Amino acid sequence: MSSLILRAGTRLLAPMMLLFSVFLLWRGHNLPGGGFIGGLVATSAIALQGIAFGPASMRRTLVFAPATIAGAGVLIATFAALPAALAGLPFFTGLWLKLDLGDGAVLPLSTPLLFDIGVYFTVIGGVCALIAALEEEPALEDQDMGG
Amino acid sequence: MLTVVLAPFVSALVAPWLVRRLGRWASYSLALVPGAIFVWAVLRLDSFAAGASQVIPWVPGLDVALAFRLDGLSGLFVLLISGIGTLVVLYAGGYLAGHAMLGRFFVFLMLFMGAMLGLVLADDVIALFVFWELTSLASYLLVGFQSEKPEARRAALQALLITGTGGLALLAGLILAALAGGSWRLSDLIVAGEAIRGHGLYLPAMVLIMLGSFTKSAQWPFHSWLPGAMQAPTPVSAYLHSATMVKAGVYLLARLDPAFGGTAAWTTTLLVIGGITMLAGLMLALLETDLKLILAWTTVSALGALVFLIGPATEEGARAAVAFLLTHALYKGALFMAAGNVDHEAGTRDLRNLSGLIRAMPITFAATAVSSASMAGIPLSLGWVSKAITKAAAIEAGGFLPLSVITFATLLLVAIAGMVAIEPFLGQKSEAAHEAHEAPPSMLTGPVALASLSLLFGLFPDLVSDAVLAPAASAVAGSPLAVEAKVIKPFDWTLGLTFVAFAAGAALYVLWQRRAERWRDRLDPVLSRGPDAGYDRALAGLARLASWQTRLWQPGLLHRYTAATFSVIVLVTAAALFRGDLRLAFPVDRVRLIEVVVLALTGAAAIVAALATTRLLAVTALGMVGIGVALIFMLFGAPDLAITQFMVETLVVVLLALVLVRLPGFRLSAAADRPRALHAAIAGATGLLVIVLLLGVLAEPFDPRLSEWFARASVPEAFGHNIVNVILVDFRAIDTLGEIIVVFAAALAGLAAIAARAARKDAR
Amino acid sequence: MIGGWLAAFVLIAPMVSAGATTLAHATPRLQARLSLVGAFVLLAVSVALLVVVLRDGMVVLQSGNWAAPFGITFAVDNLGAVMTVIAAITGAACLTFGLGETGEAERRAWFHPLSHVLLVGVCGAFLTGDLFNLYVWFEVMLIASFGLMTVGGTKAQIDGAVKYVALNLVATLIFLLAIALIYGLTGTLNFADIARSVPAVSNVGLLTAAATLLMAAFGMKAAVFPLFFWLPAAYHTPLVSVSAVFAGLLTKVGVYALIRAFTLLFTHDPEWTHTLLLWVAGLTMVTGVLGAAAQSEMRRILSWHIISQIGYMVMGLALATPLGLIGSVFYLVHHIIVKANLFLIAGVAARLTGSMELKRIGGLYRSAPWLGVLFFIPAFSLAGFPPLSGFWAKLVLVRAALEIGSWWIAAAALVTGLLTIYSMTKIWAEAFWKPHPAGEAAARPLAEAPAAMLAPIAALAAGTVVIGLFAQPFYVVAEGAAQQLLDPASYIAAVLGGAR
Amino acid sequence: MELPLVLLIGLLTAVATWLMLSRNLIRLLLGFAVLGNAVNLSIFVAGRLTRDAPPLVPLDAETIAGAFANPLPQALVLTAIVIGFGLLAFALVLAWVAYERLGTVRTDEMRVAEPPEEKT
Repeated sequence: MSSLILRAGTRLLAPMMLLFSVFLLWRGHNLPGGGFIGGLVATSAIALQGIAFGPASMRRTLVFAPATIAGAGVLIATFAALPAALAGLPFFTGLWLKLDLGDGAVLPLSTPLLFDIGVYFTVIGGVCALIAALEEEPALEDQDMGG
Repeated sequence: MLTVVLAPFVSALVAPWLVRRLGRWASYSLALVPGAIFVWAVLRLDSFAAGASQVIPWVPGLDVALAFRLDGLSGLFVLLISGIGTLVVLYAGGYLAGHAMLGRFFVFLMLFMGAMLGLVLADDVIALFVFWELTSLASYLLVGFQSEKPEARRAALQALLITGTGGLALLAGLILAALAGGSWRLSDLIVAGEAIRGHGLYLPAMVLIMLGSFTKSAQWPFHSWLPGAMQAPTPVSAYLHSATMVKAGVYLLARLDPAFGGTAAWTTTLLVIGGITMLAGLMLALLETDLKLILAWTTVSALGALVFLIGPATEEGARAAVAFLLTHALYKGALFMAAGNVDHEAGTRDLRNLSGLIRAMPITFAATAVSSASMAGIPLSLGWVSKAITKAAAIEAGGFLPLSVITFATLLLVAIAGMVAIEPFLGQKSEAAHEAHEAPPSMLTGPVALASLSLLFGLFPDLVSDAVLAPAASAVAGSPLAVEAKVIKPFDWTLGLTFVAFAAGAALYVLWQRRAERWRDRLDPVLSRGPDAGYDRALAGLARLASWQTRLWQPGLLHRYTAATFSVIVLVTAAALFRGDLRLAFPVDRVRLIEVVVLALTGAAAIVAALATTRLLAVTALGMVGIGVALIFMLFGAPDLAITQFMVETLVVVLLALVLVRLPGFRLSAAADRPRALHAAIAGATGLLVIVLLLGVLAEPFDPRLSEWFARASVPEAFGHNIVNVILVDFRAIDTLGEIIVVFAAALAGLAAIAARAARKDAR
Repeated sequence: MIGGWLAAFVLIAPMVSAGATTLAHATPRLQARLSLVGAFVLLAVSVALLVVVLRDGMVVLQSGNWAAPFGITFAVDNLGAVMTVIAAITGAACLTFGLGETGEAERRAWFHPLSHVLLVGVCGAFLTGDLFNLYVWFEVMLIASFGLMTVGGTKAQIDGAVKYVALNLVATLIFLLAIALIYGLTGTLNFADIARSVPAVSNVGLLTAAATLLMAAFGMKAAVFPLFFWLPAAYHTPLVSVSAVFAGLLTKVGVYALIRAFTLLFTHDPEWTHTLLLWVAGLTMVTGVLGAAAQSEMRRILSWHIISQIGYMVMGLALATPLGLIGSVFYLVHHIIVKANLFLIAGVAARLTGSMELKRIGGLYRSAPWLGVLFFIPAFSLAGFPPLSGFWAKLVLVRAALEIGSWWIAAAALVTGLLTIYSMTKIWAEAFWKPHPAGEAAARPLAEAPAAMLAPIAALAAGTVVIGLFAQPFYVVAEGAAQQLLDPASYIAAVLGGAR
Repeated sequence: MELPLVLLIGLLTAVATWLMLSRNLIRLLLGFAVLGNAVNLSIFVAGRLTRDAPPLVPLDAETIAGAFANPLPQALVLTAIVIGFGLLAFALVLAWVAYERLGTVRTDEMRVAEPPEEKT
């Protein structure tokens, strides 16, 4: 599983895929993409990393424990639903803050975006948790099978 | 009245504490409760005839109230329950002195007492049922009190199941009666008798209520639990199985007599069942050697007699029933307690080992003798008085047959009275008699008091006839009655008949002492097929049926479960299609080549996946199916879906590879799947059903409201150009929230499962 | 507005608990504390929601401020609010019990977050007014239950989990297929909007087929005859606190969905749907209770009884009279409390005697009399003995059946009650009355069970007694719920009437 | 154009059912994956098919001018795909754990929770 080509390719590909995933996340509201697709792409990148360099490197890339990332993602997504309460609006009402960057360029920050970021992290954390755990667990010896 | 009913319940709660604090004095303090209730009832004797009511709302939504009514019949019962209850509590204090679980015993006993009081006082149909079931429950705990004995556990269960069966029938019957009579108050139903008897629900209600009464009052063929219940400690038998619980069924029949009585169905059923029970009980009593069992069978017989007397729904019957009710409660309570004394002090209650106890236990003997005399109806006892009333009722009911039944019963009762009163006490001292001594005062109070009353009321029947019996008989008959009870009667042929029966009974007793053993042996095979064995057979049959059907539904094989699930769902759904005209659409316009190729390849890949026998091929084929589906999404205007499907499919293949590589040496062989034709049929039918359903949907017009609104609102209101994404993160964001929780939880669940794998080291 | 946010917080509370306990999974004591606090916060919020619903009527939350039927609506009526409270009670009780039961914290680190995810799914299902959203909450609940099935890791658990997972996966896809058909026919997913569109669908057979498919999917979740296989295969295997939550809640979500679907969405062909439900109810009762009679292990007996009791709840729905629905609602409430408690008690009994297998245990009557009291209450309530909660539930249902002359279903209900007595007394006689086969010392006193295990049992038993003795307020709530269920028009008006 | 797709859905359903009736847990899970695809396609078809533009509003417009694919089923299917993936991922892990603990992936050999009754 650790061929030289794979490693070299991964070294090149994985960071690009991660960047691309962020791009997908960002543009998702207007073009195909979004938190899910971005998250899945990022997961593929990290899974690739894991296949090429082993699960330890995968965990290094993630910095935090994957389950923690997923839990944080759920919390972020949940909190995205809350600001509406301050505005006296129902649960999950989208709030938009359009930052004027000058030159007519507008940076739209919004709770739906925050929500999508939560989605992004949950997908990465959740799927990576499973893949990492599967990669790390050694297969048991056959004679032990009776249990 | 609520206080009266609640007092025993409250005292049940504090009973263990009292026992712990007061020791042997606990029974005296507890006896104060029924004692006070007895005094309360005696003070209200005057109002029995008029009746008094109290209504406390309970569940008004269901028209259920804690409605109580004290009239002649319930008053008589309250007197018996509280009076005998007082004596039994005192008696139990002596009988079970020092028992480790005396506290618990009193909990159950007081619980029962409260339930019984509630039962007879209840004027609400549902409240009556509530207390009815509580008596069953308390009796279950009391019969099984000596729970370490398997027989006690069996007897407790048998009593509960049989009375429970009747209880459920009773519930249905009472509801039907209430529906027919248009009220949930017993006092209303009694007045509405005509409406009930004319109602279409009369017969089912009657049958169900009778079923409840018969099981509770141990009528043939539901009587078998009562002798079994002799496993209970004797105070319980003296209380539940003589004077109170078993009379609940009789009480209910008597109570409803004005509403239900008077029809041929009512009279015939009660006469037949009551008559059979009465005679069978007596004959079976003769065959026993256990003192308590003899008494149990005579109780069965007495209950039969009561039902028999209620049957004709005549005034004489009502008089006779209440008179006999009182008589029986007094003598049977005393006899049970006396038998308990014998058991307690001589160490056995088997007649074959008992004789000559009179020296050691003179007071017990005296109480037994008086009570037995009352049982046999010997002059100067209360039994003599009530027998006269009974005979009058029998004559009125139709002359010869009822009269001969009663005379025959008298004959047998005389013989049984001999067995109970003479055999253990007179004659040569047996081994057990040498060891025996008289019971302590606490255990003598009960039998002596009750026996004295049998004698007192026998000599002066006026003491009870007007104050107690007349109001009670009036309540049973539904119209005011007087009760004339006389000690001395003019001599006529029926009186002669009675004396002939006495003589024959005495002769039978003498003969029987020699022959009994042989008859017992001879009849044993017949009797072992009786209702008691029937109960066992029913239970065994239930167990067989249960395990058969459980094996049928739940064989533990997953492929059976899936096959059944798919079959059922397909069949039911297909059947539902025929609820209307089915229209199908077959839209095939302008098919493009690329579409056909993608569809065909996807289908082919699916078939390969189904037939694959190696891991690699299966995984590849599955991946192909997934990619095919992604392409279909792409072809039909769903780029987001296509990308997602493609990415997910990739990750599925990664996961599959990671898992399959860990399953060494296994093949995906389909060869083991034996019933291939059946499975193919189920699979084909499922596929076909889905096709039909979808083509049906396509034949209907589509309502595009939602999609059009999304397209209109997406940019101006939600500031997003990718409508699918706007739906996901804004319009239907909660779906997405749930969905990421699924992903999150799937990861945790997977980690938990992997942890379970590590648990193997220390697993069971 | 307050009501809407309360409804939202019913979801947010367990979600935050799930996230927080995940982040704290490395510090077990903190995790347990967070988990417990979260459970009681949920309880408080759901009670507040119930109070608001009872006071002001239905709470409608148009999430994201998008008008129905375009966004996702949460529509909370009496039934939904009551169920949420009961779910929260069960959750709090079982999580407290779990503190006493779960030991090795590392290995069971995921018990707490998964339990809260389960509550998210259950509460979401009770609150939502959208068919697809209901599917999502079902899946949340399902995946959490998958994980919880395996926490602890005995062989029997893994075996049970395989069957549980496999059959529930089938149910999931059936549900999804039914949604596809209903969406294809009505073009909408909002409950109220579907209810409004159903009469306009001309192809009645197809609509009925879709409804039947939905019934099958919910029926599988509810474990009705003949789709209950997964339940007896699995429910006796996981941790006691887990199987108690499952026993209390999971099947009841299926019943809830059935009630919702066949009072609100599909009342167009009752001759088919409700007749089918009535047969299903009767057969479920009888097969379930016979299954229980064949078992000799405490949790297997109790598992089969879940099935038979589900029959009662479906019976009330099938009768479709006010009294019938009151009975169903009352039964749901009573059953969840009682059944969860019985599983917890079985767990304590097994801990004190060493096994769930009735043949191998006994002696609790002497060694732990108070456990006997605690068992007696829910056991005889389950059997419908007065004056406990189960009696009223049974009484209402039997009366409802007799009032409209459904004799055989009333008979089935009564016979089932009798057989329930039979198996409850079997447990009582074997585990309590019978001396322990390994000698008197083999049955331990109650003091040896941790207080965390006993407190929830006592609380739930007290609840059973209170519902039994003071049934009127509960009856009123159930009556209100039934009235709302039988009045789909006001539900539709409340949701689509533009309430924001 | 729907007919061929509906026929494919039927085929996928039949194949999936066949696989799910197997006694081999892995085949059962393969069946679940295929059935998931079939059901997702069903939702897609039930929202009616179109070869028109994807539901993307041009970046310089307020609404879509012409015909467009129905976005709602797409959102639903996307959700369903991810949920199905989560379930499948767990089920695969479970299959592996089951193999290691019970020594088999054949469901008819998994008889721990519901042991076959001994013939007496």
